[in-house]
Amino acid sequence: MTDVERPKLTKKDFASDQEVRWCPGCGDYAILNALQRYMAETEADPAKTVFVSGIGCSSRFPYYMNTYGFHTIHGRAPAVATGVKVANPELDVWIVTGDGDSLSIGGNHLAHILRRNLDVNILMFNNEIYGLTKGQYSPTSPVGTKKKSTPMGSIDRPFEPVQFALGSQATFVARTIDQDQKHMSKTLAAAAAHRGTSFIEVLQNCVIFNKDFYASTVEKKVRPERTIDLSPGNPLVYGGDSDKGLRFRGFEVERCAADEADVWHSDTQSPAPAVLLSGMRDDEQMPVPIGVFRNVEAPIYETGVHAQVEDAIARKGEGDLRDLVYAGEVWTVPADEA
Amino acid sequence: MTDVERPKLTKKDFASDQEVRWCPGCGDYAILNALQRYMAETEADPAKTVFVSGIGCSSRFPYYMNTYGFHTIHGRAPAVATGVKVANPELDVWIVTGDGDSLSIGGNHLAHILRRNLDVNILMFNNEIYGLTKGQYSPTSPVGTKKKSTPMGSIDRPFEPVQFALGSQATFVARTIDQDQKHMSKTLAAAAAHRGTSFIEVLQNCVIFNKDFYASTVEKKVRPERTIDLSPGNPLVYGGDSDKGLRFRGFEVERCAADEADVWHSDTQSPAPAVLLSGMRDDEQMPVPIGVFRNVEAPIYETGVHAQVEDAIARKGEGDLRDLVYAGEVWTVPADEA
Amino acid sequence: MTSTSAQNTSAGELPLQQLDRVVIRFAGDSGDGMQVTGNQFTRTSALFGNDLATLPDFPAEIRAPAGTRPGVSGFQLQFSASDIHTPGDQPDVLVAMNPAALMVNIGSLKAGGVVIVNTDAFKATDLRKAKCDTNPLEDGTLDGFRVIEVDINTRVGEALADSPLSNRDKQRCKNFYTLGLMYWVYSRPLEPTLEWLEKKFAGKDDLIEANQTALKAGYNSGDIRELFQGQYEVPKAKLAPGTYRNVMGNQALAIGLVAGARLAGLQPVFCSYPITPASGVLESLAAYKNHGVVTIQSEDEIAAICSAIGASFAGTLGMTGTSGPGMALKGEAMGLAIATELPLVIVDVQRAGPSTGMPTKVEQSDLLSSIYGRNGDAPMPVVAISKPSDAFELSIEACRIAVQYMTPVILLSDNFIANGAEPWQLPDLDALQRFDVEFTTEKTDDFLSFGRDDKLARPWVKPGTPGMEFRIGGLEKAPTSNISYDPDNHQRMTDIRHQKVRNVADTIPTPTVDGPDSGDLLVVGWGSTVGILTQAVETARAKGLSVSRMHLTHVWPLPHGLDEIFSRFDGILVPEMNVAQMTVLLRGELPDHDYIPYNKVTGQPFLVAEVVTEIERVLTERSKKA
Amino acid sequence: MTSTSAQNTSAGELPLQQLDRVVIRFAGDSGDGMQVTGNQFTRTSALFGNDLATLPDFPAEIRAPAGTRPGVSGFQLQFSASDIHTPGDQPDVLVAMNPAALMVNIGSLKAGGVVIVNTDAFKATDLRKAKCDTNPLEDGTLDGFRVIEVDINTRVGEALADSPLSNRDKQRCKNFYTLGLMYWVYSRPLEPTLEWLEKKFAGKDDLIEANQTALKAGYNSGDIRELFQGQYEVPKAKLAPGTYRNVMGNQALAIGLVAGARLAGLQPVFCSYPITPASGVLESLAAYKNHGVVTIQSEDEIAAICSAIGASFAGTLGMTGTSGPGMALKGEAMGLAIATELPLVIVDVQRAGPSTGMPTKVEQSDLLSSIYGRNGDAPMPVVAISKPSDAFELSIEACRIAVQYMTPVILLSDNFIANGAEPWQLPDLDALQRFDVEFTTEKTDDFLSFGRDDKLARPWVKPGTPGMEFRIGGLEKAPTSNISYDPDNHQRMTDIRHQKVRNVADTIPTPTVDGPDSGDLLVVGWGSTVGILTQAVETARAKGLSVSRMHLTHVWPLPHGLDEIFSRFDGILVPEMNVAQMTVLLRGELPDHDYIPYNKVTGQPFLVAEVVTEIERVLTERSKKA
Ligand SMILES: Cc1ncc(C[n+]2csc(CCOP(=O)(O)OP(=O)(O)O)c2C)c(N)n1
Ligand SMILES: Cc1ncc(C[n+]2csc(CCOP(=O)(O)OP(=O)(O)O)c2C)c(N)n1
Ligand code: SF4
Ligand code: SF4
Ligand SMILES: [Mg+2]
Ligand SMILES: [Mg+2]
Repeated sequence: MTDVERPKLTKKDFASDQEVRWCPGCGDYAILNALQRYMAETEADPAKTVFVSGIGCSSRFPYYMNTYGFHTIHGRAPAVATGVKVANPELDVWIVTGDGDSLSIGGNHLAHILRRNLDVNILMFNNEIYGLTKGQYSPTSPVGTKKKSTPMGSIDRPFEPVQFALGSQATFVARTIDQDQKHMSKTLAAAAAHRGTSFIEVLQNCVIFNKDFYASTVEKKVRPERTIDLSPGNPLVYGGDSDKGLRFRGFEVERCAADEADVWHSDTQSPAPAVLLSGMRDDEQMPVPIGVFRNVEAPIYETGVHAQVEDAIARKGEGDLRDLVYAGEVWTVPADEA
Repeated sequence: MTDVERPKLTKKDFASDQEVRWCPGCGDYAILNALQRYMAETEADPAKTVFVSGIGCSSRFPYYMNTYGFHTIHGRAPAVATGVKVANPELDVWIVTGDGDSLSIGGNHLAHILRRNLDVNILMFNNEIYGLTKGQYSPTSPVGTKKKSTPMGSIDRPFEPVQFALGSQATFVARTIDQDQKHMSKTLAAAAAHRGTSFIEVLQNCVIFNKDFYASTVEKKVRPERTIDLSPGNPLVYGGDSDKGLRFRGFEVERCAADEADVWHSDTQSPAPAVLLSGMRDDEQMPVPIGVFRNVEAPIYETGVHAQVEDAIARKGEGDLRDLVYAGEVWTVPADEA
Repeated sequence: MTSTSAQNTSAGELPLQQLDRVVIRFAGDSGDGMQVTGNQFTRTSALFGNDLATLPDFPAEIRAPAGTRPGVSGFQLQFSASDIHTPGDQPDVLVAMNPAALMVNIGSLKAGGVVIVNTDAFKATDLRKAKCDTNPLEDGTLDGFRVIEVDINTRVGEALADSPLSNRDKQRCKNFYTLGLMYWVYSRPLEPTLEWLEKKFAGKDDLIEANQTALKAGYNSGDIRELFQGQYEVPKAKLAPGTYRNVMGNQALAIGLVAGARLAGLQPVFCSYPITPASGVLESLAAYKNHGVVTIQSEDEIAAICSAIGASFAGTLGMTGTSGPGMALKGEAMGLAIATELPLVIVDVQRAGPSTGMPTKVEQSDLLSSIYGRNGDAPMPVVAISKPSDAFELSIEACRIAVQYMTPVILLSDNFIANGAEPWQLPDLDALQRFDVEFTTEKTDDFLSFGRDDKLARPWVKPGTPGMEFRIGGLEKAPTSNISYDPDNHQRMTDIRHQKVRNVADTIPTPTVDGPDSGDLLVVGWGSTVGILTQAVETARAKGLSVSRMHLTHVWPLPHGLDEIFSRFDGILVPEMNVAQMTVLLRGELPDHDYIPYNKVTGQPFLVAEVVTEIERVLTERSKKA
Repeated sequence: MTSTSAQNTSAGELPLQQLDRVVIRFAGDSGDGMQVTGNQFTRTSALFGNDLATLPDFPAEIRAPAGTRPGVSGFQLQFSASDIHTPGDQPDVLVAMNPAALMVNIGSLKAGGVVIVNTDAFKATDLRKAKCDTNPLEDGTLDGFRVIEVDINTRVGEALADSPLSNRDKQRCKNFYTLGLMYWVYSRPLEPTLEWLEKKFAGKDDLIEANQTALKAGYNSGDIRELFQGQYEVPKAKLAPGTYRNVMGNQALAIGLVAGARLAGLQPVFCSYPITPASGVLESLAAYKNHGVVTIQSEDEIAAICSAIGASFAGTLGMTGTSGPGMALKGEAMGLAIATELPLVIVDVQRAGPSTGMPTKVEQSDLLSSIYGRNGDAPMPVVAISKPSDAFELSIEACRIAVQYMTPVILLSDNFIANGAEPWQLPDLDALQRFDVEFTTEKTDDFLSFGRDDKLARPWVKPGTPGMEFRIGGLEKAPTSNISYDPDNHQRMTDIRHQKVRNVADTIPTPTVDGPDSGDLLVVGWGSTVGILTQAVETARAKGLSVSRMHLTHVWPLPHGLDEIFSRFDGILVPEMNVAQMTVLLRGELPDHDYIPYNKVTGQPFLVAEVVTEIERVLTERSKKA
C-alpha cells in the first residue's frame, strides 16, 4: 500500500472535513483515533483505502476518515464490500460495523464474507446495544438486559461473536478494546498482515445507553486480572504481574501458575481451542480473552474470481463481441432474395 | 402430543391428498417416508403438528404431510415458525429446509432461531445443490463444484452446517442420512426428546443435479467404514465389525483400535469436541460423523415470552383497556363550558 | 408580544393582557433538555385547559458536539383559547439557550417577535462552536425583534448556591429556570411540574430540590419581569365537552392496536425491528404485557413480518411496525400474506427518503410503494392516520379490515404524528364496535380452505383444530388450497384478490366535505397535513375564496362517492409532502377530474401561509384562463 | 392438414403441398425430451430459412411423476414462409407422446387438426396415471380431428434391435423417431440434427448411433407416410436480407449486457442469486469469462444488488438479475443506488405472482413496483424488452442510460421472452454507438462530488484516484456529498433526482405508430405482447377497423411526443398481462386521454383472436355510445 512518491502523511491527514458526531465520551472516538494513527504509521495510501459500513453510530465511521468511504444500508456492508473488492482487488477495504448491524440484520452477509474469505478487514464495534436507535438490546446483550423494548429483560440467548465467526469458517478472528490503544494497534497490524478476511471484535463503550457495560473487565485497574491476551506462540499468562496462567485439560481450561501455562497457537487445524477459550467470556472465574483467537491461511475469493477470468482468456483467447453475437448456427438471407 | 381419545393412526394417515412431486429416486421420498412412519409410531397428533418450510424441492415437504403446513418464502421458515410457536406453544412445530434455503438466503434466520432456542425441530436436507432452480452450487458445495453457474468450478469455501449451528449457540445438533431409515428414526426421536431448537442435517441425494454426491461415504457397502455414529455415552467406534475407534489427543482426533476409543459426550460445557469431530468431514482418512454432535439444555424462548406476560399480569393485574386509554393526566371539559 | 389574533389589538402596558393564542419555540443544545421543557409547558397548558399542538424538531439521530448548530434541539408549541390545528407557522417567542440555537431558529421568528437569550452562553468559545464570526447579540442579527437578555447560568448558580449538587449538575437545571420564567409570563400554574419532578426523580431528593428551586427562581425573577412589560393570559379553550388527555402519535397507535386486537377477540403479537421513528410503537407495546400483548424484537424487518405472519397463521393477530427502509424490505413477505390471505397489520411511520434519507424528518413518500411496492398483482388496503388523536381509532380500523377481509393492511403514520402531541378526547370504550373473529372449526360439505364469504374473505382455520388440517403457501392455489397452475384458476384468484380489497370500500364512510359541497376548488389531503390544510382552507374561505376541503383516511381502496363529489368542483388541489403520489393515485382511480398537485419535500411540514398562497395562485391562474 | 393460410386452398392428394405457415406442438412427459425435439425442429427450420416463433410450456419446477398431467412438457412453434410474430394461437398438428399430454393439449388443437399419438403409451396404467377413466383414443375425445396412430415404442424397439443400449435407454430415443417423422412430413433436412447429435454425445458412440438411427427410422417409416396423404413444404421466408441466428431471450439479454459494458468501456460485474426464470442470465454470463465478465453467485438477492452497487462504486459496471420475489427484496438497496447516484442495471425477468405465484408462467405484473416499489421518492428509469431479438439492443440501452445519467436502471423481461426463441437479425457491431465513461480524476475549482452536468448526472470518481477521496451514503447529502439535513437542500436534491430521470426522455426516440397516425383506436402495448398485438391489429385493420398500434420499450420515463400522438385517437386500448398497471401509469402521466384497460392474468400469453375480438367489442360499443 505504500508509495515512495507520496510525502509521509500524519494522523491528521486521515481525518476528513466532516465534523465528528458521536456523543461526548463515546468509545468510537478512541477507535477512530487508533485507526487514523495506524493508517499514518503504516503509511497507508488514502486513495487506495476504502471504508465500507452499514448503519449505526459505529457505521458513521467512514465519514470521518479522509479515504474513500461508503456508508451503505443496514447490515449490508459485507455485501457491498464484496463488490468493491472483487471489482478492484487493489483497494485496501475495511468494513466497519456494529453488533446490531453485523449480527442482527447483517448476520448472513457477515457469515458469507467470512466463508468466502475475501482479503478485507472487518471491525465490529460491540457495545452490546443499538446505539443509533437510542438503546434497544442487541444480539450480543446478555439475557435479562432491561432496555426500552425489553422492560422486563431480554430473553434471547446472545451470540458469542468469536464463535459465530469461527462457525462461519473465519480465517482470522481477534478481539480488542476501545480504551487500549496499544493492544488495538497490535491487533490491527496482525489483521492487516493476514491475507483473507480478518474479523476483529472491538469492545466499545456506549456511554449513553450502555455505560460501562464491560467496566468490570476492562477498567484499567481490573483489566490485568480480568483479561488475558491471546498472543500466538506465547504462554497463556495474565495478571498484574503476569503471575497467572491457563492450561488445557482435555476440553476444559483451568487456571494455573504462569509457569505451568500452555502456549497459545492460533493456527491449529481445528478451531476447537479458540471455541473453547471464547467460551470463558461468561465465566466470572475466568479472564476474558482478547487478542488473536485464530489466524490461518486459505484461498482468497477475489483472487480465484480473477484467476478464472485470466485462465479463460488464456485458454479461449481474449473474447471478441463478435464471437458472442455471431455464435452458433448463423445463416444469411442475401439481398437479392428480398 | 399424544391424546388417548384418538384412534391409533397409521403412517398413511399422515400422507396428505396432494400428489407427491419429486423426481423419481429423489432422497426426499425416503425422508418423507421416515417422518410419516415416525409420526405414526410416536402417535403424534396431526392437528397439533405444523410443518413450516421455505422454498426448494425439500421445502415442498409440508404439502405431503397430513398436518397443518405452511410453505412460506425462501429462507424465512425459521422466522415464520418463530411466530407460530410463540403464538401457540402447544403446537409441535417442524421446520423443513434445504442447504440453500437455510444457509444461503436464510442463514441469518437459522442462526437467530438457534440462539433463541425455541422448542422446534429443524430438518435441513443437504444435497449440496440448489435442486429446484435446476442445479447451481450451494453454500455447502465443495470448492471446485462445476455446475451451470460455475462452469469453471465454484470458488467459495463451503459452510460446515454442524459448525455453523454450533457457532450460533445451537443446543441440539445432529446429522443423519436419507437412505438410513433406522438411523433417521433414532435421530428424530433424540431431536423430539430435546427441549429447545433441534437442528438435524440430513444428507440427501439429488439424483438429477448432484447424483450420489456422497455415495463414497454412505453407500451401503462403504458406510460402515466411512461413517461413525456419534452415540452419546458410547465409545467412538465404527467399521464393518466395529473394530475401529477414535480417540482425542489434545485438540486432534486419531484413529485407534475399538477398545482404545474415547467415549462420546454430546453435553460437554463447551461445544469444542463437536467442532473438532465435525471437522473430520473433509478428511479422507477419517470417517464422516453422523449422529448427535451436541445435546444440552437451555432456557426456551417462547416459555420466557409467556412467563413475562403472566408475570406482568400477576404483578399489575389483568390489564383493562381503560387503564391504557385513561392513563396519565386526564382532564374533563364539562358540558356547560361548551 | 403578539399573536396571530392579538396582533391587531394594540398591546399596551396592561399588567395582564389576554391573548387568543401564542406560539413558543424552545431551542437549545441536545443536552439542554428542551424536549422536557416543551413537554412540561404542553402538559401544564393542557391541564390548564388550552387547546394546543406541538412540533418537536430533533437533530439528526447522533448527538452533535455540544454547542454546534447540528446539535440544536427545538420544541415548538401553540396553545390557545380557541381551537387550533397546527403548532403555528412562526413563533411569537423564541427561547434560545445558546448562539447555535439562536442562529438556527431566528429565521422563523415572527417579525417583532420576542427572543429570550441566555447571555451566559455567548462567550467567544460558544460563538466559535456555533460558527458565528461576530456576536449575534451585537451584530444586528436581532434588529426588529424584542430581545430579552437573561444571564441564566449565573442566576441558576445563585439560586442553587447552597444545593449539594456539583456545579455541572446545577447547570443541568437551567431548563427549569427558563420554564419557570415562561410560566410566569403566561400565568401558568407551577404545581403540575413540581409534582412531575417529585415523581421523575423519586429518591433523588437533591435533584428534586434543585430543579424545583430553579423553576421557582425563574418564576420569581422580578427584575426580568419588568422587561416583559407585564404578564399574559391565554384563557381556557372551548373544547368539546368530554374527558381529555395529551397523547403522542406512536403511543395512541400502540394503544389502538391493543384495542383492535381486543375487539377482534385475539391476542396481539407485535413483531418489530427498531427503526427511527417507529421504535416508539414497539417500546410502548412492550410495556403493555399485562394486557396480554406479546412483543418480539426480531433480527430484522423481514423476520419481523414473517413472524407476524406466522402468528396470524397460528390464530393470533400478527402485527409489525417499521419505517421507510424497513418497508422496502418487507415487500416479499407482504406478498406472502396477500397470497395466503392472512390478517396482518403493517405499521409504517414514514420518514424522509429515499434510502436512509433523513430519519428524523417528516415525509409522506411511502404512499405509492404501500400500494404497489410488491412483485405481481398484490393488492392490500392502506389506512392513513392524520393526527395523534385519531391514531387510536384508525389503528382499530386497520385491525377490523384485516380480520374481516382476511388481508394484510398497511397503517401509515409519519414522523410528525409519531412525535407530535395534542389533546385527545377520550372515546367511550363501551361504545366501541366489536368484530370478534369466528374461527372455522368444522368442515361443512362445501367447506374449502379458500372458499369465500359475502365479503370474499376465506375462512380462518386455527392450527390445533382437529380434522381441519390444511397446507398453505405462496404458490398459486386452488380453492382447496392445494397448488394449482391452472390458467383459469389464476385469473379467478387474481380477480378475487383485487375484488376483495375493493370490497373494503363498502364498509368505510364517504369522507365529508369541509365547506360548501361545490365550488371552484376542492383541497384533498391525507395524513399529517390535516391541521395545516384545515386552517389554510378556513383562511382562504375567510378571504372569500370558493374552496372546500376533504381529508382521506382510507387511501386504498378509496371510499365510495368521491367521483360524484369531485365532479362538483372545477379543480382538485392535492397538497402532499412528496412528489405528487396521491395525484397519481387519484388519476389512476378517478381519471375524470382536474388534479393540481402541490408538493413540498423539505422534511418540514407545510406552513399555513404557503398553502393559502398556493390556493390563491391556483384560483387566480384559472380565473385568468377562464 | 391445414394451416391458417392453406385452409382455403382445398388440400388434395397432391404428393407435395405448399403451405404458408404451420403450427406444431410437441407434447410429452417431462422425461420424453420434448424441449429438445422442439428446439431441433426450430433450429432446422431456421437454418432452412423459415421465419418462426416458439413457445415452450414447462411444467412446474419440480418434475411431477412420469405420465401425470402436471408432468406434461410442451413445445409449440410456428414456422412460415412469410413473416410472423407469434408461436400461433392453435396448433395445426399436435404430437402427443402419452395420454396425459393428449388430454392437456387436445383442447387447444385447431378444429380438423392432426393429432399424432403414440399408441404404445395408452395402456391401462398409463391411462390411470393420466387420470383417464376411459381411453381417449376410443371414447370420442378425438372426434373432429385427424388421428394418426403410431406405435412408437415398438417401432423404436425394432429400429434399435441390434443397438447395445439397454431397452430403457433405447426408449429414450423415442423423441428423435418422432422428430424424424415430422421432418419427413414437412420436408426438412436431417443433417443439422444428425450433426448436432454427433456433438451432443461426442464420445458416446452408442448414443449417437441409436438416436441417429431412430431419427432416420422415423423419417423413413413408409407405411405411416400413407396416413399423411402426402408431404408438405413450407418455403423459405422472405426475411429482410442479413445474417441471422436463433436466439433465446435470456441469452440475447446476457450478450447485450456484455456489449453494453464494453461500449461504456467498463468491465461487467454481474451479481445474482438463482431464481426461475432469470437464472439463465447468470448462467450465460458465467460462460463468458474470457470476455472479461465477472459473475458472483451471491447468498441472496439483497447481497447480489449490494455487491453490484459496490462494484459500480469501485468503477466497474455493476449488474444484477432476478425475478419477482427477488425484486421485492431489492427495494431498499435500489434506494441506496438512487441516493448515491451510481450506475447499475437491474434485470427483472417477470413471472406470475403475487408472492411465489407460478414461477414458470408468464406475467407483466412488476411494472408499477418497478417504478414505485421503494420507500421515499425514488425515481429510476425502466426499460422493457419485447422479444428475444430486441433483448440485445435494449440491454445495451439500459447500460447507456445507467452510465450517462449515473442511475440504476431496471430492465424488464418476462418468462415468455426469456425462454422463447426466434431468428435474430444480427447487428452490425461496428455501427454500435459507444458511450465511453470518463471518470473524473482531477478537482477543478468548482468540483463537487454531487455537482451536475447538463444531463444532471454527477461526476463518477473511481476509488484509487489520488486526491479525490470522498464519502457517500444513503443519508441525504449536500452537493459536497457530506451529510445534510438542510430542508432546502432536500427539496433541491429531490427535484434533481426526479428531473434527472425525466431527462432520459431527451435521449430516447418517440415510438412510431403502426398504421394510420389517427383514428378510432390506438392499441398501446409494452413487453412480450408485441407479436400478438402486431398480428391482432393487422387482422383488425384487414377487417376494415380504424385501429393503429404503438409499442413502448421505454416505460419510465415515457418518451416525448406521446401526448400529441394519443390526442389523435378517440380511445387508447391498453392490453396487458396484469391488472391494468400500464393504464395507471399512463393516466398518471398523460391524464387527458381515454384509456381502456384490457387484461389477462392466466400465466399464458394473449391469443391473437382474443385481442381482435376485444378491439371489435370496444369499437362497436363506442360507435353505439356515439
Ligand atoms: C433497514 C433498517 N432497519 C433498521 C434501521 C434502524 N437502525 C439503524 S442502526 C440500528 C442498530 C444499530 O446498532 P449497532 O449496529 O450495534 O450500531 P451502534 O449504533 O450500536 O454503533 C438500527 C436498528 C435502519 N436504519 N435500517
Ligand atoms: C426470494 C427468492 N429467491 C430465489 C428463489 C429461487 N429459489 C427457489 S429454491 C432455491 C434454492 C433451493 O435450494 P435448496 O434450499 O438447497 O433446496 P433443494 O431444492 O436443493 O431441496 C432458489 C434459489 C426464490 N424462490 N425466492
Ligand atoms: S449513542 Fe452510544 S454508541 Fe452512539 S454515539 Fe452515543 S455513546 Fe456512542
Ligand atoms: S431436483 Fe433433485 S432434489 Fe429436487 S426433486 Fe429432483 S432429485 Fe430431488
Ligand atoms: Mg451496537
Ligand atoms: Mg439443496
